[in-house]
Amino acid sequence: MKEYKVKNIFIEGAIPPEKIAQSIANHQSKTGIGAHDIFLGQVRADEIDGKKVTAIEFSAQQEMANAVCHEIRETVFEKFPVHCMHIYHSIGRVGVGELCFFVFVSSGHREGVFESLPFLVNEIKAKVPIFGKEIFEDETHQWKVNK
Amino acid sequence: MKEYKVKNIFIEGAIPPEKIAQSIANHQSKTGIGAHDIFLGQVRADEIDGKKVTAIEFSAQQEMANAVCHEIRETVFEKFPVHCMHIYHSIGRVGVGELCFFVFVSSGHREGVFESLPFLVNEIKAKVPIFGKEIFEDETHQWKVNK
Amino acid sequence: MKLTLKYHGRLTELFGKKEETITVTSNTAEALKQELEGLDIRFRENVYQLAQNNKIIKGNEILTAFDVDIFPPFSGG
Amino acid sequence: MKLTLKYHGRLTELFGKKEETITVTSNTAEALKQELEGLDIRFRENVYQLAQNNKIIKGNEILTAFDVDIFPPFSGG
Repeated sequence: MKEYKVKNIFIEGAIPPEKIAQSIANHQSKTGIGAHDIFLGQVRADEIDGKKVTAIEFSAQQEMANAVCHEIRETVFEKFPVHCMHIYHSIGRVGVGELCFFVFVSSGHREGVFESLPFLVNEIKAKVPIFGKEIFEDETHQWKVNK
Repeated sequence: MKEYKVKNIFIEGAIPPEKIAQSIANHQSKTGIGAHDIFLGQVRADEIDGKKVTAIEFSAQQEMANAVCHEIRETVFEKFPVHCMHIYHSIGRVGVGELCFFVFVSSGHREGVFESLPFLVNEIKAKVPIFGKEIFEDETHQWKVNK
Repeated sequence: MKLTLKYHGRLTELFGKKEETITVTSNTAEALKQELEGLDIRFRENVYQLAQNNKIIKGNEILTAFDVDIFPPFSGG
Repeated sequence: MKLTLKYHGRLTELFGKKEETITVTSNTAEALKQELEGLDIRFRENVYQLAQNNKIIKGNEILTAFDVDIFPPFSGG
């Protein structure tokens, strides 16, 4: 099902696992789908100069982020045999061990999802104006840098 | 967390989306994980000679299937930087639109999951003695053949 | 030697049974395949694999178990 | 031309504000970068990108908007 309206990818705070279950369940009526692939980003307790990350606080240029995701989505629909695609990202504070990023693709067969999902995730990381601030135990912080 | 005991991969009937949510939630205490990747197989309503598939009935040599999955799991832990790995497959009847296969890997970073998950799924499809019988609307059937 | 053949998937339909015990002279995987194919055309006309003790066996691997699984192509996932 | 610079992520800390309106003479993306780097050392010492109307702009793309986003490297996901 291609959808052409610009969607809001942002969710306030952590993404609850129940949202993922609900999203999966929503696909049961799409009986051409044989394979789903879900990528989840989880906040790591990285240790930097002896201090542990306890949360990441995300900010974004949300309007542009949604517009860029819309374009990336269209590119993926053109390049890969994907039936469905969903992108969600946290805004605000997400604690260690919680989920901040949820990308979901569905296709008739597994090749379609294995090719499209890494492309989609990498495109989002590279092109979407989202900024993470890593908060340490003592409430000091540093700005996250993607590898 | 590597685990060396042979686990039972089989679940009677369809895999409920809530099981996937629960499995995700169980990883919140593993704070070295930054990336999860989940593959799900869903039963398609394929049309064959004008008849629609309504369910797949899975049988298996379960003891061997579990042993082979154990070996595959060890190979993946050796080859890829994976923290956690979970494999579940339905046994018995699974209706169209329902989930029959659930493979879950977790790693520090996304490269670890994007490389390991397709390998893991392909190994399971190729080496695990599971057999699907496609049931049509009129209760006739044909034996499933993997592409 | 008495051997119990355990059929799986579509082979249970093809042979109309889940298992049968037969007497064979072979002592390797490949010899058993040849012997079975001499006994029954269905072995010649269908793709199958043998396993014992939860491991696929082929070529000159020695038969050591009393049960041998006969598998059609796998179709899980 | 009056232009409102909108800072994001760590640039809001570096500049101590979320936005500021300045008067510039540039009419392309690259010219604006040069102009900003002449005005303030922080533009010379930090990696940033410009965007207008929700699109990254660079080189001789013409400035048409009243607001320009100034982005540090993205770190979502």
